[in-house]
Amino acid sequence: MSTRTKEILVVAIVAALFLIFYLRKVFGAPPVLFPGTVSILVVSVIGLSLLWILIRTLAGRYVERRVVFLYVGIAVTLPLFMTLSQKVSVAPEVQGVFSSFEKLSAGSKVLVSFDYDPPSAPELQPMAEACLYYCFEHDLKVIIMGLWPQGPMQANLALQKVLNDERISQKNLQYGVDYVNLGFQAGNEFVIQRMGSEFRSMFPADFRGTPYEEIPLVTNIRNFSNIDYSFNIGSGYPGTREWVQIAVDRYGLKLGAGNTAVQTTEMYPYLRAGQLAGIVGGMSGAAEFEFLTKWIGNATKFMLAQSVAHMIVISFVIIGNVAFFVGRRTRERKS
Amino acid sequence: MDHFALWLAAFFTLGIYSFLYKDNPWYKLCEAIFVGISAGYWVVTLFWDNFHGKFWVHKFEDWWLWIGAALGVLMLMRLFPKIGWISRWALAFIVGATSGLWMMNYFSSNIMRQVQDAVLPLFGTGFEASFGAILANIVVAVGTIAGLVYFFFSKEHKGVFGGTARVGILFLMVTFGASFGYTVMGRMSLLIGRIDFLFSDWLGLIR
Amino acid sequence: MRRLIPLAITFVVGTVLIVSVFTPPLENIERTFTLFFDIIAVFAFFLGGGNLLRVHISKLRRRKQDWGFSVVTIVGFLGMLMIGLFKLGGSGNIAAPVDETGSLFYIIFDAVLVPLQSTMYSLLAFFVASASYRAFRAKNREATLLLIAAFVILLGRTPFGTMVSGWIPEWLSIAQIPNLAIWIMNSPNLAGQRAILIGIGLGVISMSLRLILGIERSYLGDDNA
Amino acid sequence: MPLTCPTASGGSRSIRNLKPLQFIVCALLVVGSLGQVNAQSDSTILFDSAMNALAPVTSLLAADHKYDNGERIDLSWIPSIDDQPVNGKITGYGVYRLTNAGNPALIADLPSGSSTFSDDNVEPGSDYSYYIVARSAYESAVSVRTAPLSPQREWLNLNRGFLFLIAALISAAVIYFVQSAKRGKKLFVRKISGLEAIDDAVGRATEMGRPVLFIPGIHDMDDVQTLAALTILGRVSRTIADYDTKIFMPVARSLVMTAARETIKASYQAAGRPDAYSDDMVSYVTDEQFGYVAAVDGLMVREKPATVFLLGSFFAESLILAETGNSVGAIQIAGTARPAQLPFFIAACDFTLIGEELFAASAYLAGEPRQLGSLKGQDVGKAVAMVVIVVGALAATLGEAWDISFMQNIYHWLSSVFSSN
Repeated sequence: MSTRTKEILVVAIVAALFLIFYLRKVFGAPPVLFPGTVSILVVSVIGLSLLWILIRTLAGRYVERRVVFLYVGIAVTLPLFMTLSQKVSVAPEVQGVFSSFEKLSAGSKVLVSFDYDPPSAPELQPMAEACLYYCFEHDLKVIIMGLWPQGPMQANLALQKVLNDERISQKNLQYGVDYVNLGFQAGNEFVIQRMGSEFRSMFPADFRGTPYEEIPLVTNIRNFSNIDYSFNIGSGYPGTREWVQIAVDRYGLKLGAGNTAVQTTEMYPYLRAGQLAGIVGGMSGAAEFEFLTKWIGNATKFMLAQSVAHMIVISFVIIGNVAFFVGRRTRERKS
Repeated sequence: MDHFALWLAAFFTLGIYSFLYKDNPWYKLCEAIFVGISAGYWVVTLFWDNFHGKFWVHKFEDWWLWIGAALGVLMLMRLFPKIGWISRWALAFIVGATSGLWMMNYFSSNIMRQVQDAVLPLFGTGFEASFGAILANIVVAVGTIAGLVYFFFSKEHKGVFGGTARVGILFLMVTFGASFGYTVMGRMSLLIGRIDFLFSDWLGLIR
Repeated sequence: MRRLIPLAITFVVGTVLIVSVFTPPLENIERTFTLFFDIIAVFAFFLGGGNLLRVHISKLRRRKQDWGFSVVTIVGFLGMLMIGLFKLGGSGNIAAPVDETGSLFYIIFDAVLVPLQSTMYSLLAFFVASASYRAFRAKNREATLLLIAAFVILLGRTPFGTMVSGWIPEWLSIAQIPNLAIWIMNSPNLAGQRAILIGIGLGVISMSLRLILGIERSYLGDDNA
Repeated sequence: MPLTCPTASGGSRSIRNLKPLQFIVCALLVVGSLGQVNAQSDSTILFDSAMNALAPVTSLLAADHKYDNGERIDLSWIPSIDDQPVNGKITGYGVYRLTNAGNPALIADLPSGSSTFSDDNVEPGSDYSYYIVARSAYESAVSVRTAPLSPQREWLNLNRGFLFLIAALISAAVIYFVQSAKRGKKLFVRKISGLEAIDDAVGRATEMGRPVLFIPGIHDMDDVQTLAALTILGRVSRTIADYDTKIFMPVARSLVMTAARETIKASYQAAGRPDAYSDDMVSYVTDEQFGYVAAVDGLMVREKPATVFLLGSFFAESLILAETGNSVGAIQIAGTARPAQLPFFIAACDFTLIGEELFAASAYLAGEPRQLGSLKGQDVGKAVAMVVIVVGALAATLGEAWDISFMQNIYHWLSSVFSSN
């Protein structure tokens, strides 16, 4: 069989599989989950095959980059099907965010700012969902806003998911009474600044166009002094830094932050200085937060994928170095 | 999402990933669509935002905007080979504006600001800094100086000077290695997002 | 003469912008010039878009290899252009922004461009892995440092880093990999970044001066053209 | 109203005519009176806030914002003594303005605790006076009104004096060395390996009969890095014209396309081969970042360039392009001034111009004395930066750790000089 025929065959088989899977979904079949033993088996197979690559490399047969691609793909895909329960040890900064939530009594008002867009969603969306779930479950009132244009849309996606959860849907929460989405407002840190004196000046209406004073939840909210706690989910500018510098430092808002992994280190100084109640950082932080809020969502699911992918990269760095030293030895022997 | 949009998105996603194996017609099709539609998208956006929003709307109250438009027309003169040289005036304007603007911006943000941040007491005020902090301060100071020495163009990298320059390269290498390692995790989560789309939103295989 | 006028324009415009930093009455000129630039860029698009069409039409006419894909590009480009310029398939309100939610322009952006963009972006995950595999090798002293720094940071960001270095006693906690990773980010990394930034600043000053003073004029073409 | 402040109204009325010294005296008075306020308030506050009407703000000062285009007036005041962090009565302040003695208009609402405001909606030539209304839940208290003041336009921003001096020093160094090189002074410039490799890289493409690919980043002409890339293109395309190699240059901006064509054409003319030039060498693809990347990646695997230049402003696409280029076996010479992307080029390319080297490249390649002179001028800038960092860090360390006031002065002076921007 020529390579071309083989390729066409593979594409055809994969396409057929996808079609079957899709029909399966359309007819309402449940998702697939590997049982624990299968998961362990899969991880061991991946590990052993890496070992095999290492041995091949020691023997002087190097892998090409498409093999690396394949491994990255596998490392990210297969863990999504797994149920390996990783031991969750909650970091103190995540606990800090959660403890502040725990201290709130029913009816407290929580401001959640969505300052990110879809590229950061894999890391941040789980935090948003867990936060909303916890608030709704404990009868906290949620006020949503965004300093990024696509933030409030991400909020709506999260709301949709959380509100459809059976634990929440039975509560029959009312828009405008139990939660509200004020939408996006351009102006970066100046929005926060103006909110310090008057929310309404920045959000004359919510994202649906309902005037501020007609929304029961917020009619009595004038500025930050009426907010009991705030959670900022941000991936850059404007984001956590601006919230800390203006809302926390000047107006005394109590703030917790959810950030991407890349951004987290920049925020630690604020945590140490006590300006932040805590930080939920990256996928691992999100997984810990999900564990605390008992909302087992995407971060817990994605966490394993990210760790495995990371380990794959580390393994290939090691294999690459082995390849280099083996290559040098053979070159030296030749000369 | 309805079926069509899901399949469309999946078609594009898999088409782009197929490039990792090798170039193929599927990828070429995705590429052709991507280029055509995105170029159209940008013309439209530029037209409404820049031409309409910044020029046409204000064309009467801000007369000087016509200078910009005139320069734009000069640019179009390239279409006529005889007087094509006149488009260089517009080019000259852009080059002058860019260099004048960025010269001072880079000067204050890259030089003044960085030098200001580098001038720090190594031991803290009244020796209050911890051993770790002192070590860190010294490393930062030495690294900055050595890095700058590496960039010297007009002196040969020999002797003590050359040694310092080599230390500078080492610092730069640590910088690059660290920044690279730092971004790996974020890049992985981008891929996880796409894979999750394929297997969860599209195929419904995972929760 | 053909050469002198452009050089004079560059000189005057550049100088005015530098002076404006120190002269409050001129401080708006930066914004004005940026506006000019945006307007010129729109005109230039006739050249760019025209070129895109020309390239693909000529491929089509000569029936060059893969000319079918050129048809797709042309159709996509012109289609998007029509939809956007005439606001086809929108709410019918001509004053509405072109990308209002629900308009055809927005739907195409959402259904075609967004998946393409994010998939292309996510290719980075694969390339980060293949580049690490190939580049992080202890070939010499510099490459070894690159490797060590990258490796420590990589390990420091996984639970594995805590596991392998957890035995290190508290008084040497700096040597624990997660702490070491943070230290590298905050110290040697900061030094390197700072040296690079200062260098860039000086490089820009020197190049801008060369351009403004007309020492560098390669972009202006030849005298006899 | 138990409190009076000596400068409350008198100071503000004549503020425009104050000489600097008087201004300082006035400011000291204000500060002094603040102390008095506190001293008195300790004993009177309970009485006052419980029994009396709301206290207005005091010491309201309006002053022209220094060194601007006459577009701003700064207000400052001492908050009402009823404005307390705990159990304060003040809910906020309203700032009112009278333009040319017209009717008062509310121009800002400020939260309790504020003590400054900048009005940047004023014009030179008009007179403005202000007063502030302190509000509680039930009542309000009006402050004294400031004397009419019109904002001044200054022609020089003296706040940026040091910025000017240091910029002038470095520019002068560059120009001095350019001039001295022009007069024939020999200048040494060290080797930059990425640039030494250009001739070989282009030669290799010629030998293999494969094209050269030049990517000038994805930004427009309003980014200096793009300009740097084009100046390098000027030299590279000269070599290409001499060797008669094929060059491909897909770009993401129309303006860059125009400028690049101009540049390459000039090189071909200079090489004496104007008819070998064609506009097809440079083509516009799309402005969209990843659409451009998709097209360039495709081009790389199809045309298999022997040499790839990645010079200019790059973002996330840096590694995608560099890895694809590497996979087709091209020699890659990269350079950018975006620190975040440098690691990826270092990892995936054969040669990388790091930051400053990108901007120095065209001068280095030109080899012309005047251009090389400018590089020497840059080094003076580096030397200045190094000296300041060393002296400053020493002075700061000696001053702060051993408490030597002379050193502390040097440290603070240097900090203030370099913060003028």
